[in-house]
Amino acid sequence: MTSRARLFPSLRVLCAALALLFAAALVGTFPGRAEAQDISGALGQFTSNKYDDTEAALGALALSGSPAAAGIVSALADGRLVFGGLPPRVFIEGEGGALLDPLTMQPVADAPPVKPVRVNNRVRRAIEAANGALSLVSPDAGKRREAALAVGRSRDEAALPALDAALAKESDPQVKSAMNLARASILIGKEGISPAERIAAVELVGAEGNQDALAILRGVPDSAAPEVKQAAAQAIEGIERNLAMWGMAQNVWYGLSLGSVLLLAAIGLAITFGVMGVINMAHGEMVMLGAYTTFVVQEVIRTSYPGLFDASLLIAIPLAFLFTGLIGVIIERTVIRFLYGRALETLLATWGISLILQQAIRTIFGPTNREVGAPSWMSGSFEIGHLSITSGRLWIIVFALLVFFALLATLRLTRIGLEMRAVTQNRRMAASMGIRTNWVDAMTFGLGSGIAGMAGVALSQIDNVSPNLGQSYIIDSFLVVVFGGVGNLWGTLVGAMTLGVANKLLEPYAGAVLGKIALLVIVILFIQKRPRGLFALKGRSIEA
Amino acid sequence: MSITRQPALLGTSGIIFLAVLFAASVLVPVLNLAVAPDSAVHVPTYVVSLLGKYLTYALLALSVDLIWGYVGILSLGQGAFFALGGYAMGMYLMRQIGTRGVYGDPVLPDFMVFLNWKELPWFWYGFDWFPFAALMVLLAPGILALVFGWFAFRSRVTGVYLSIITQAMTFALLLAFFRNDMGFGGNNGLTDFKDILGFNIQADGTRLTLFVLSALALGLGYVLCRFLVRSHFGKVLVAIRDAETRVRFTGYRAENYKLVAFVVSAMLAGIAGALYVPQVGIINPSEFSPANSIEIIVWVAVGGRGTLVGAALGAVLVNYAKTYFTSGMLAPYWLFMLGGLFVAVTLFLPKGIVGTYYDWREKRRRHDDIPAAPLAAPGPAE
Amino acid sequence: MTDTAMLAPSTPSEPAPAEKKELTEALLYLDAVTVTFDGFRALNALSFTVDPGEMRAVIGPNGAGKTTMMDVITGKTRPDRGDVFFNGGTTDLTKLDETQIATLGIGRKFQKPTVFENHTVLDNLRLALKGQRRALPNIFHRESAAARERIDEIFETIRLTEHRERLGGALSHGQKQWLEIGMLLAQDPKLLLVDEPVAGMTDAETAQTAELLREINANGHSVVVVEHDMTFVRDLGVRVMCLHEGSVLAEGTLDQVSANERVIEVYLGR
Amino acid sequence: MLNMFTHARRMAGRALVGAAALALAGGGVAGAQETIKVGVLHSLSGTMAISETTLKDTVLFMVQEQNAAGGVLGKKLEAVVVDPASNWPLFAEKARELIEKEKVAVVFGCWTSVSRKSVLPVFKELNSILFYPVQYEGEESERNVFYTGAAPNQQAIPAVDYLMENEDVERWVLAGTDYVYPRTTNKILEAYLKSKGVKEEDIMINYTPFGHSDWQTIVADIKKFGSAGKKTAVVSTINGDANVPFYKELGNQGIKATDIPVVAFSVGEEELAGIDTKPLLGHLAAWNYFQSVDVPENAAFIKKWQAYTKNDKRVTNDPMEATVIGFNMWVKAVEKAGTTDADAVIDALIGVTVPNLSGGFSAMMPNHHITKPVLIGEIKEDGQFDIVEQTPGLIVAEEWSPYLEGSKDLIADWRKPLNCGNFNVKTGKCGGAGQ
Repeated sequence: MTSRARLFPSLRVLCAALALLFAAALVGTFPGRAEAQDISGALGQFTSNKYDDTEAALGALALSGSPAAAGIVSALADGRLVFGGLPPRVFIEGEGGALLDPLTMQPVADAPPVKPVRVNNRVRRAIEAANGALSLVSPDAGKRREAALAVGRSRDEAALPALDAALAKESDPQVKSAMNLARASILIGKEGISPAERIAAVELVGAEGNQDALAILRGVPDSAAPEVKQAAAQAIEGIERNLAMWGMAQNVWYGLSLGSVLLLAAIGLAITFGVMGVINMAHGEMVMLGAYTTFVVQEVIRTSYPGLFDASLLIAIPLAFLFTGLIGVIIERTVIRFLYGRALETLLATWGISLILQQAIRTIFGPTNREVGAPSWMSGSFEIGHLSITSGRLWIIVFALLVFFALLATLRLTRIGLEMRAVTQNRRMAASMGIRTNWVDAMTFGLGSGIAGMAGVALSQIDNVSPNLGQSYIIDSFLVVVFGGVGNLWGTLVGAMTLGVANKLLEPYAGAVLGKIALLVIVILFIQKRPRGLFALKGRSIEA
Repeated sequence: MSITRQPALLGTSGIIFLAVLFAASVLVPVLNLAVAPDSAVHVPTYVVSLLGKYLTYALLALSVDLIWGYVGILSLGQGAFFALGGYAMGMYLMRQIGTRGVYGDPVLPDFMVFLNWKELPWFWYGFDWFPFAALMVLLAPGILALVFGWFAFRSRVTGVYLSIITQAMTFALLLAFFRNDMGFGGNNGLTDFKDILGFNIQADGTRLTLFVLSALALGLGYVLCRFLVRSHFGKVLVAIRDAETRVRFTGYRAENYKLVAFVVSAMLAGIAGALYVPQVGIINPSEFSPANSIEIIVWVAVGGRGTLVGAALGAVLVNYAKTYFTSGMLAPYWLFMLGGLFVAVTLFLPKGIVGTYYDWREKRRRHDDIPAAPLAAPGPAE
Repeated sequence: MTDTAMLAPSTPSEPAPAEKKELTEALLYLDAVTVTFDGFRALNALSFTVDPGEMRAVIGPNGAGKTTMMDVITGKTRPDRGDVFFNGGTTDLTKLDETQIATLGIGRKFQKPTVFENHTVLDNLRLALKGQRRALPNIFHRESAAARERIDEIFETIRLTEHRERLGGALSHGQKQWLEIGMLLAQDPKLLLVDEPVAGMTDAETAQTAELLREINANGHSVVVVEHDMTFVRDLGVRVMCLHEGSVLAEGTLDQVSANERVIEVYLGR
Repeated sequence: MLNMFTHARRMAGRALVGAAALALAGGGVAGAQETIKVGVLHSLSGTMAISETTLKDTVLFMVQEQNAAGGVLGKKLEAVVVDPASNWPLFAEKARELIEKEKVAVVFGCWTSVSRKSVLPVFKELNSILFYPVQYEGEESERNVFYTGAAPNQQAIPAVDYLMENEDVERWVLAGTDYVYPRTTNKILEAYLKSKGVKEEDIMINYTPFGHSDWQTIVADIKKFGSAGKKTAVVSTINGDANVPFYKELGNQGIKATDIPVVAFSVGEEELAGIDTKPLLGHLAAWNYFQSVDVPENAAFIKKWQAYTKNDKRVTNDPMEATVIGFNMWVKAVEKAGTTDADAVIDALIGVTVPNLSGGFSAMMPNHHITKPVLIGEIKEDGQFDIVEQTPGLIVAEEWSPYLEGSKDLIADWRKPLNCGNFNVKTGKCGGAGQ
């Protein structure tokens, strides 16, 4: 018990609030309607701007039941609770920085210079708790449910009566079940209740089957009856077995997500290297340029059109494609085109280009990382079963596949695609058929670079945007393309996904580093078996 | 190409090369020791160790040229062999520290002490004995090359595929050596060496000796490579480079020839590494980084692939440029120059400095002759 | 290292009694050889034999499988089905690789002349000359007087004596063809497979080449020549075999074959 | 960036001469001595440029300030900048060049431990002075090196104490990049936590390679580890480049500071400038200085710094402060010694006290480390830190950690008579275990 109280310091607040709610519930009235107590004392405590006092003040507020409480708490939460003047007073910062009286919410005259009440993690938790307490009776079902869950996590017996009271009043089934669960979570650890009651609780919690449930079930006191312990043990075992399976699925998901990153990084290379045979060491820098394009776009948006921020990536994608594509065309026209048929020499030239591009970016944007924000629709995560899926990763997978199939379609269905394949298969023939091979070469290289640029937009979401960004992907990209089989897009897809999943399945056992090493060795050995990669192009052997 | 044309074991360029080496290994010590420090021709010690470093790089470049220039194997993992040789030497030097480490442990190197290692890992045994370490300098890279090459060449992995897996190899080693659990000092690598064969490693005398040894090693390495490429064996190598299938149909086991060349090259790289470490005073996993290996290729390309002398020349030139440009206010721009150099060379001097010079000489010697086909190695298309 | 291994004849799968005599006499024996590339049948149950000392011309339209046939014999391509035996059935070629087959005594000249472009003509022959093939010994290999004589002979035969110091890459197309044939001779094989030796040659050169091949054949080498040039084939005056869609369409003297209805239809044209 | 060049241009001429003097025939002595040369040995390219470039700018800034104030011993200072390009052997080479050829009186440089280890022998051999401005693993005290960054006990341990007291943390994840600093720090912390009664199973240690970018599995593991019912915190010694993806993954998987706080030792204002900090609200960092320190000295410094860099967004950070302190200490010691001669200055440096930027004073101790306050900060939306805790007094560095087997008996004291960097109090001998 004591240990748990130390665990959740903010609970002092929560309990206080709940106890009060309970009292209120008994007399059938709600604090809102109760006589608002004087909260000036609490307000005074805020002005000392010490975390302990702030927390205490929060407690007092929650207890006070004053209608102003909720407003003040939320103001504190988002840093609009300020203090200043002599003697120091507390205000709420309203729209346009106008100082409002926390009680009346009326603008105050002669506003003194103020600074916000400081908040640290502990206070933040207290705020959450207070909000939770205040919202167990909130009219909003969602809020009530949240509160119930918070109470459940806290597993504090002091909350029981209030919880029961709330349960009695609750109509919404969802919220009810949440509250029941919370109640069970508390009962499990409670001293002196009948084994039957406890077992029921154990089963209720066990049914949840997630990590939290495990934590709660492990909290069965040693004093509990053997049959209870056994029931708990069974429940725990079941959950762990279940979670283990989900864990495997989770790893596969991680693998796919890593694979999609590899795919994005490699797919541009599958064109410049796979199709054109240019050992394009500057490929990574194309990705990097794409990422910086995203940065620039976001900068412009931040400064000029803040409203568009969520669309920033969508805007960045085509721009990145065009920009890096253009760079690609320039490189092809000025350097690569003189090197066709000297594949290994393209390696040297492009390596030089990559150095130049890196240093150029370093000179323009500085050597430090640049901030690329995540639009709201890409942040956060959700659960499918016990599979937690982060939306950012999900979008990247989707994007990778979109790019892949778009590229496939371009090569298969469009005229330029046809010409590209024609040129790469038989340059002279293509030329004699009136295809402007120079133009096609430039376009192909541009396409490959452009795709790399789009990849950069996506990678800017999960990695550094720094001049070194490209370097960290170039080796993996080549491995993927070679592993999949040069000149075969499907090979690149399968290769990327295989390597990604394999890596993630190895990681839990071998650890990040050894896993990676093992994977490299596997690829090396695989190339021995199939010197032309997964999807090698067979055919009547031609003279080397 | 001169390779098939030079009648003597050493062509004129070879003789000049060795002469320059010899002159350097005599003059530098004299100018360092015998000449007053304030004199204009005095060679300060830091220049000596600088030159020594260049020479080991030159030997490394030589080893690359042997397999790239003459067999068409573009190894993007040559740095790995260099580093292995370096680590073998580094381990010897670590063991020589003895109780002079900061913890004064007679056996364990410092990094093991503060990571609470209790006893020496088995693979460190014997390295306190120089002959064993010297043997390892050859064997560690040699055996890796043997195993790797045996697999790769037997299953006919060629061209860019080979390049990529050699890169994967060195990358894997990079990751492995970064791990502190490996027992090679992790990222900090091996450093704070005290003495080698009883000589203080920081004494000018030792530095000069190491410098001269590097020069000697480079000279011998050059003669060895010359001898190899001019032998019947070497002619088969070039034949493999130009028409491997033809060679097989002529009854040669191309893979064995490649393997021998690969192993020899790896050992040369190992020796270079072993000479490099005591002169720069540190060996760390970043020597394994793929970027390093690519840079070696560039040295060779700059100097002239398939000319041996060119490789050495390129190594010295590029690294001198690096030293030069990384000082003073040019520092922020040196990457531009380095990168620009690579592009320029591939575009305008595809055969490198020496290669271009040979062509020019050829043209003057034989008007009736069309210049030899470019040394294009097999690309992914084949 | 494997040289010793390759000389040991691998036991052939026991052939049917009916064929036995033919098999044991034949220098080269192909039976029901089939090769397919992603569905396309390059060789379709191809069967024929070449006797010791025989010279055989092979004609046929493009894609008839001529080159694939050579790939199979020289171990470049493994057949999906069928037997390929050498030396009177003592050696199963499908179990060996190019190098082993070459050392057995089967030399091949490619359709596109492939000589070592960065070696002198002389070195090209030196490399091809029958003798030490192992890597390490060749580091210290010295050329014997006998070898030098043999090379001079070959130079005479292929009429390139005055070009010996030039780079292989510097030769004309026709000269390359001859150099390659010369390299075959230097290997001193039992069987020469010659793919389109006179492509891109003047009539004079063509005649000389025919002469050259007959000479080679006269010295006891079996030869299989693939060629489109009918006059050349006529000059050779040997048994002719016409391939079509991966199997033998007709076989006999040139007159017999060129009289064959199907041959005219698919190949010669009316 | 650009201003850096404009500044550098002032010394372009000499730098070129210097560079040319390297021309191998030349060898040679650098010219007149009416200036005192100050070496700057920070990577301007390669992977470490990301962190080190700022420190180069800082030294150039300090030199300018000092010259404006009349230089040292009546002579102007002259900065000599070289680029070791994040290449460790090159560090040693460049150090040698600075000392032997450029004849610099002192060198400010290095960031990574390996670069310091690489140049150590050079400084010892040529008996020159290096000021090393970055927090590091300790376990070292050299006569020629002055460590103005934090030793583990000046950063890690106070941070852990804070989490124990204020966040009631009972369960610990020690996550780090696999190199010597995290390894050592985590060893020390592990020993420390156990000494505080934390159980084995409540400590999870995890190492990742440099520039590790896929954190999905590890962050998920941390999440799982943290859901065992006890309050959990992550102590991060993850190295610069890998931090951004790490924090981004934390944000994606919705781990808030109120659930599992992360306290980092290598994430400062510079690093945060590259991250979208909204999801990081409340995560912590422990340093000896934050830009948000609210004292006039700091305000004045930031003002001048931003004016110098012509960029009013340009942040300051802890290694910068360390560089500034080191620079001022060197100046003071030179004036005290009346010469730039290495031996005199080395002796003079011990005991020198200069104001730090957090309103106090830092003193150079006999172990060549300095006294520092320890500050704990929580990340704010604006990428700055909200200082939630500051140690009342200054903390003296434990260069030899009492929590490590090998070093618990060692002390360093560079004053006479001891004059030893690894004196063993057990054996009473200098030189570690000294058999």
